[in-house]
Amino acid sequence: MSTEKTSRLKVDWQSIIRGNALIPVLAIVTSLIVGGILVAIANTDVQAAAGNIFSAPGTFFSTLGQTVGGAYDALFRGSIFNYQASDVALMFKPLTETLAFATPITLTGLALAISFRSGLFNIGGTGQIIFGAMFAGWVGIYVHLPFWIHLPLAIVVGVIGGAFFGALVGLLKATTGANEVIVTIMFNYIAGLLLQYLLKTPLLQAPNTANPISPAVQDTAKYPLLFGDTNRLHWGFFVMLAAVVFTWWLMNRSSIGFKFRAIGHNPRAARVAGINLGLTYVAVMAVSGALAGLAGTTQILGTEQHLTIGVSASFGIDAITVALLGRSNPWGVLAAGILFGGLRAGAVTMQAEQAVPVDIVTVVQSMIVLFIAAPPLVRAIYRIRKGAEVEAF
Amino acid sequence: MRLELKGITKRFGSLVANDSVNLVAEPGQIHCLLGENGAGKSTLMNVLYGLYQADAGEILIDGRVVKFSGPGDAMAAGIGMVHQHFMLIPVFTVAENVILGHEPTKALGFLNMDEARKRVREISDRFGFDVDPDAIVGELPVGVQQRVEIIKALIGDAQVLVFDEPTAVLTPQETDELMAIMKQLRDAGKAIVFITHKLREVKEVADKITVIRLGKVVGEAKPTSTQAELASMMVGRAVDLDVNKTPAKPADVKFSVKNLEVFNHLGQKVVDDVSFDIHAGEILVFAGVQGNGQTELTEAILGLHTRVHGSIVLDGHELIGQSVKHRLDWGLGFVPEDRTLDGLVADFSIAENLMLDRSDRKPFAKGLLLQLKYLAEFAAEKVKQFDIRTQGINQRAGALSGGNQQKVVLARELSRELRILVASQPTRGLDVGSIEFVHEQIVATRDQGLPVMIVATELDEATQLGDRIAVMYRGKIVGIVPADTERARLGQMMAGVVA
Amino acid sequence: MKLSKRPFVTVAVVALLTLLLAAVAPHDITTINVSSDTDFFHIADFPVSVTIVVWTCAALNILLAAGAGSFLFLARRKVPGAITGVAFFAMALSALVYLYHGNNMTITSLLQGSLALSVPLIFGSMAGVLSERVGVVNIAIEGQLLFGAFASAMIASMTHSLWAGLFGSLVAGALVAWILAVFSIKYRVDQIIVGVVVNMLVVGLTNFLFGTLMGDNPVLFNQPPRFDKFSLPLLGQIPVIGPVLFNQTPIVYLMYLALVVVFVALFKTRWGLRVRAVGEYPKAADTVGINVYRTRYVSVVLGGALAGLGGAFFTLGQVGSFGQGITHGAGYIALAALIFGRWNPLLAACAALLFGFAQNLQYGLAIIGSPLPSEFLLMLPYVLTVIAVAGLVGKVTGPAASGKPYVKE
Amino acid sequence: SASTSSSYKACMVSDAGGFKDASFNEEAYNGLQNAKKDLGIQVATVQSPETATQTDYVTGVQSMIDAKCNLIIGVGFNLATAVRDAAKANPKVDFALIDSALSNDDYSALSLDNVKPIQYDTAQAAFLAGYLAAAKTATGKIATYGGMLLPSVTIFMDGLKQGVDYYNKQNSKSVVVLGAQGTDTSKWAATGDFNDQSKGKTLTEQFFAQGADIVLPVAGPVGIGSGQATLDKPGTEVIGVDSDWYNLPAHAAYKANILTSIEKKMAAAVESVIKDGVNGKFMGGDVNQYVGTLANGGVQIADQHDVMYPDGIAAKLADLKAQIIAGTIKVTSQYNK
Ligand SMILES: Nc1ncnc2c1ncn2[C@@H]1O[C@H](COP(=O)(O)OP(=O)(O)OP(=O)(O)O)[C@@H](O)[C@H]1O
Ligand SMILES: Nc1ncnc2c1ncn2[C@@H]1O[C@H](COP(=O)(O)OP(=O)(O)OP(=O)(O)O)[C@@H](O)[C@H]1O
Ligand SMILES: [Mg+2]
Ligand SMILES: [Mg+2]
Repeated sequence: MSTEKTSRLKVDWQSIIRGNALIPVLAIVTSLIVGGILVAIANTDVQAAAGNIFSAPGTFFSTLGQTVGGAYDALFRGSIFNYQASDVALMFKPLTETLAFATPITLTGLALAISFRSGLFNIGGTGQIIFGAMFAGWVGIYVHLPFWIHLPLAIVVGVIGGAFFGALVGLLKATTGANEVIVTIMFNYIAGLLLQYLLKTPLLQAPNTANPISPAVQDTAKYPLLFGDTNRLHWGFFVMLAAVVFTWWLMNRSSIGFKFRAIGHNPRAARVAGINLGLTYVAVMAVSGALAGLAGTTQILGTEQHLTIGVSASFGIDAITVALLGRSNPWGVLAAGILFGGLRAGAVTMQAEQAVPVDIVTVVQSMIVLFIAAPPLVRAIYRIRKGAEVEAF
Repeated sequence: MRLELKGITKRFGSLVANDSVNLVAEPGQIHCLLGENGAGKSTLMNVLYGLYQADAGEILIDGRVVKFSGPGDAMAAGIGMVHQHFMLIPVFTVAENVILGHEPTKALGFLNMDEARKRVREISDRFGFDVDPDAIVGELPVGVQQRVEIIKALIGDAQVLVFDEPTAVLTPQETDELMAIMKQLRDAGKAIVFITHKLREVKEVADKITVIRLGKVVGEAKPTSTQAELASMMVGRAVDLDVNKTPAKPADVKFSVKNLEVFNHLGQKVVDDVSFDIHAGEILVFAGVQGNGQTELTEAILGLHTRVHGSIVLDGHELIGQSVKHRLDWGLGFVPEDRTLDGLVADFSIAENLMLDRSDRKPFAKGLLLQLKYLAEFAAEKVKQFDIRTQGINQRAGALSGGNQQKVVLARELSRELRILVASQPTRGLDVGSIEFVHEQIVATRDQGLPVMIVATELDEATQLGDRIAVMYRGKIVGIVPADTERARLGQMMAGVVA
Repeated sequence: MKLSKRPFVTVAVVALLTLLLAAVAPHDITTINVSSDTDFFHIADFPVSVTIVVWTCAALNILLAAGAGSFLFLARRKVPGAITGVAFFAMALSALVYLYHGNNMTITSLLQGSLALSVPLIFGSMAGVLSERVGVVNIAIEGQLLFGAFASAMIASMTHSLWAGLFGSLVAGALVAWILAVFSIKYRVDQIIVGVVVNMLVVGLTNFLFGTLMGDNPVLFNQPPRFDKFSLPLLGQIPVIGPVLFNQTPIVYLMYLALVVVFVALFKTRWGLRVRAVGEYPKAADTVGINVYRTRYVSVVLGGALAGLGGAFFTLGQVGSFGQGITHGAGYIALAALIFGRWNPLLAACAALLFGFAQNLQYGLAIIGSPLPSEFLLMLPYVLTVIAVAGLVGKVTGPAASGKPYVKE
Repeated sequence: SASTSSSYKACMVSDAGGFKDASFNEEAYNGLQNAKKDLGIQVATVQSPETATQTDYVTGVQSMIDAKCNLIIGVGFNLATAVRDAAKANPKVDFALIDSALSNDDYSALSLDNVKPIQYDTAQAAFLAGYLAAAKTATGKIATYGGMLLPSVTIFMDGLKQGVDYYNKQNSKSVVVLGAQGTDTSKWAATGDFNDQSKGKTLTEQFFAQGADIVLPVAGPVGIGSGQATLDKPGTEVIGVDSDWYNLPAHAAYKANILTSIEKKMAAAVESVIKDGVNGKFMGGDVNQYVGTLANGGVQIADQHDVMYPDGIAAKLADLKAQIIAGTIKVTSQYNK
């Protein structure tokens, strides 16, 4: 009887090892190890200790351990749980920071995921975030309304802004056949420059300053904070969660999403089945742009509050990896978005406390994606025998 | 050169595509390989050609065991293959396609295209192929593309030639020409393996016949066996090779095309002043060599072309100027010529493909919400009704065999409220069993009192299935004649001789 | 035959625009300067009347439109491409003369700058051509350029040898391409994801090394020498063209060479035929015994090496040091040029030149006093690209198998 | 006070360009490093990501508070809001803000006792550089451009123009400034970013082709492109910004062509505010804001190095400087409208 039990346990363990659950974990661990090497290289103490590695190997290894361990301790405390904090609220604050960063990244990731699944390679997240933020920002700054109208209106206008800019790409593709990759790349530059210009005109620029920055969004148009003034996590987080569910519903349960996927997989068959390609292209890009615009609103009405040139951050590009890492599946995108949010949040603490260069996070981030995307490589590194057939994506 | 396959077994996952298959190809002999769709014929040939590695068994050439780790080895050993799906690069010229892999070069790896052209012409002339080495392959009719494939197979001086369903895409004339070429090659001492579903061809050229079913050799047949014998051996049951239908009872004209002109994207007029009527309860078959405007005619009826003049009236309703969606909703049933490209979304499940054209309509959707439960029931019913051989309604459509893919398309189109059925080459590439089924469905549709329009390149199919036959040549209708018109006369009409 | 009206409509629109320009152009003089200091023949600056030029061009374009119309409607023949070309040229000329009215239009420097701005784009687009022609989408051009720029600066700085630096850039670009190749060919990861991620990786790595290594010791790691320009005998003395094309650094001469070699290799050699076959229909190539994987690796990595050279142009060719994010999106523009140029190295180079010209023209206008805020001028190249892609190019299809991993059973 | 200074922690958050930008951020960073060396204090830094948002600045500053810094220095106007909010929430921590004053959400002036704004009236030094360049140019044309046309950028260009105008008036000459024509700063010349040095070079070459022989690039590392351009065209010169380029390795290749540099002595100001902090003498608030001028030495033009100046110009520049300090010559900028 007991043998039966152990063998069952063994089987479970085997399936965990061979299965796919372990791959992301190992991918992250491997990337952190490589990141650790870079951390060590960059650290002057380690460099000094390395000089004496033969005379004092112990010192070298303890310095190494302290440096790398310290860095990742800081990453953990900066992104998940700060056990050194003085009270419980502060302990959980890093997690809220992570989720705050994850909000726009995930939303943009969803936007791109929808377009990828519909066969359109939208690289225009940056421009669409900017449009969403500009539109929502303008309403948030200049229109005076009570909270319960003002915030929804600003959000809706932002979403419309993003949708408009996205739909424009779809329209160009539908009418002229213009390649959406080129058009979205160019539109990113154009949107950035347009914002830069508007931030110098009275339309957006704050009075009394010569800098390219807008007035603050009024309180009535802000996403309310979730945990009081000291935390930046706001209601946009729940909007994001709702968007995840919406995207899942749209793509898997609605007839619109069905058409989107149909043109993504086989536009010719879709056309024969009576689906209007041009219209669907416009619709895909509009929905995609709308979600990126929503990301823009969580920026401007949530964390940013002032419109500046940098409002879109690197989310437009990060979102490409997030969308693909999440296999364009809404839940996967959410997971990837939180991962990226965590790395971005933790990076600051690593830098502030351990003088770890911020760019290491970029390196770790990209390696995680590469490893997760190539399970056979991870298996090869750890000499895991191949289990269930895994689809490369 | 004598080629022997011994005990070849090939598995795809749990599926055994070939199960200890033995086969011999003798020089100076045409060996026909018969079998249903998915029987494992192509798989066996791919093992022979080094594209797949067998899980068990060996290949012998003139009694010596050989190992092919890739097609390069097979070619070097003197094996040439004409693949079921063309292995041609559409944007390359004929000469470029033919020399690919063993290119004649000048110094520094520069291509010697003169030499390449010369080689193409040599073979082309030897067998009377009439192929221009500088033509772009993608712009050639499929029949000519087929010849390019053959030249490719011959260029390495191959002694064993494998033809995997070469006639599936050919017109009757082209088929006859190909048969002649195969005989010529046999007489030149080559060993030929010929795969086809068309029993008439088997009987015409075969020296030896092997039948496989579900991956196993079920036996050999003599060239003298009747078509019915061969068919039942293939399918494992008796098959009715003739189309069973009662005489048509044509009623009122339900579908009427007047002075239709269609221009393609290059601005060429591909359908030229075409007018015809179809009555309710009648099958009108469009015969003719492929590329004479039939495809474009059906596409224009569906609404895929933008530059169309004239009138298409279905049940009193003008279709010109309407969207595809509108026409489908009005009751146009459409089976496209190329089911993998136009008929199905390969990555969608069978169920999803069954609602492709009605995903936003009741009962498949309520508002925007898809009714997946209903879809599941609907799909299960259609799978049963149309005898779609599948592991389940959620299987990828792309994983189905060709016959079953065609059944999915038919099931989808026939389960709508129809006013007409338009089907382009509905049995192309299908085995006899599937053909029988598809024909039954088409006749049943007619017998419900619908007009039916079929495009067929097989004369047999045209005469058996049609109540009347329209022949197209260079975009025009040469004539519309009764179905019992002589083959010879139809053949003349297809060559443009006005009735 | 029904003829396409597109060329006629295009020419008619161009003619209208030219007429519009003529109507608003002031009575002024534009001084055209075609000489530079290195010229062998010195051609004096010559003033032209804006009015005369714009009205001549307008008249010419109206004639051309009429010509195109008569081809289409009277002769019922296809409108020759030359008509469209000349019409565009005339419009561009009148636009230039108009924009520069009252100023000196220094053609040579305008073109020189355009070329300089295009060089990395051209290298990048060649990398894209080699990669996509063999069936691997190359979003990683940016990373290849950036790493090439970084490695060339660092290696040239440490060895004090320009050629060592150049070689380093070659290896660096190839290395980045190799990562792209391994992940997309061997591990069959989505090629676009690898491209984007590889770019991220290179940005992270170079920023990291720039902040630590180079930043801490710039003298050792980031003070490479810089290539001097030298004029090719005879060729360099041709007016206008000479100083623009043939008074350049060796990297630019390498680019000319690479362009010719890539073009010829791709379309005239056995290797090129196989590369294109693999990019169009890998299975067909496989069935004639071509090693699909090896062909893909080689072509992608070679392309990467070329992009690396393009990166070296930033550092060893232009500014003599590496800076954080120095390529600033050039890889993405190169990608656009490649699509614009329909996966043909020469056409892609033309597209890159057009982009470089738009960018440099924008600088030229800012210098003589722009009528527009700088942001709108800076938009010019991007807007022009969208117009060109939407209006002129339309739907283009790349190599059929591009982006699809090949699975051998 | 050795024991107190070793427990004193001074911290710095950069703007997007990063601490190794051979320009603005690097100059401030050097001040922090000097303070560490000279005073034995602890330091910590956060380099904002290249694509920084307001959120990144806020988290950057917050992480410094979490790291228990005594003094936090924000580099650049982009950090103004982050510093303001952090200062309000943490009255016990001292802040310094470079290149910007504080303001409320409606941009009315704000003064906080624990924030010391450090600003520079760079126009004054740029005026001198403009005068010098106007005197030096052989072609009668000087050029200038920005990376982006931000106020902290255009103030250099504007000062240069005023110096040239003054020269023209004094000597009835007509030296022109290319790239900054008219009063609408938004129409001046810009490369569009602070990264692509190659663009700086190309733009400069066009300026030279239009006849300019001296160029002032206000574009961070992009200015290196201008310096390199002077190497290809004999007789051309470049004017450095932020620090004396002559002494920076990044500009070594063309140091013989550096006419002068418009210096913003941020390193000194940073070190001095840290020193005050260590000694318990930190004074925040608007009244104690520091505006670097010619008078207090916060801005200046670099000493003459390799380039020959026209006769008597050194004396003239000294005279002009005295006049600006005395107020007899008025250089306008946002600091004295
Ligand atoms: N690469 C593959 N992976 C998995 N299964 C495969 C693969 N290739 C073929 N099969 C399966 O193996 C079986 C035999 O296929 P094969 O192509 O040999 O049939 P065939 O006899 O040539 O049929 P047809 O007449 O339709 O061409 C089919 O069930 C098919 O689905
Ligand atoms: N058209 C359909 N008919 C029947 N079942 C379906 C259909 N579409 C999805 N399902 C089933 O619904 C369940 C939920 O699908 P789910 O939301 O997981 O799709 P998904 O995995 O996100 O989609 P995809 O794989 O396309 O990304 C699955 O078990 C799936 O098989
Ligand atoms: Mg699924
Ligand atoms: Mg087959």
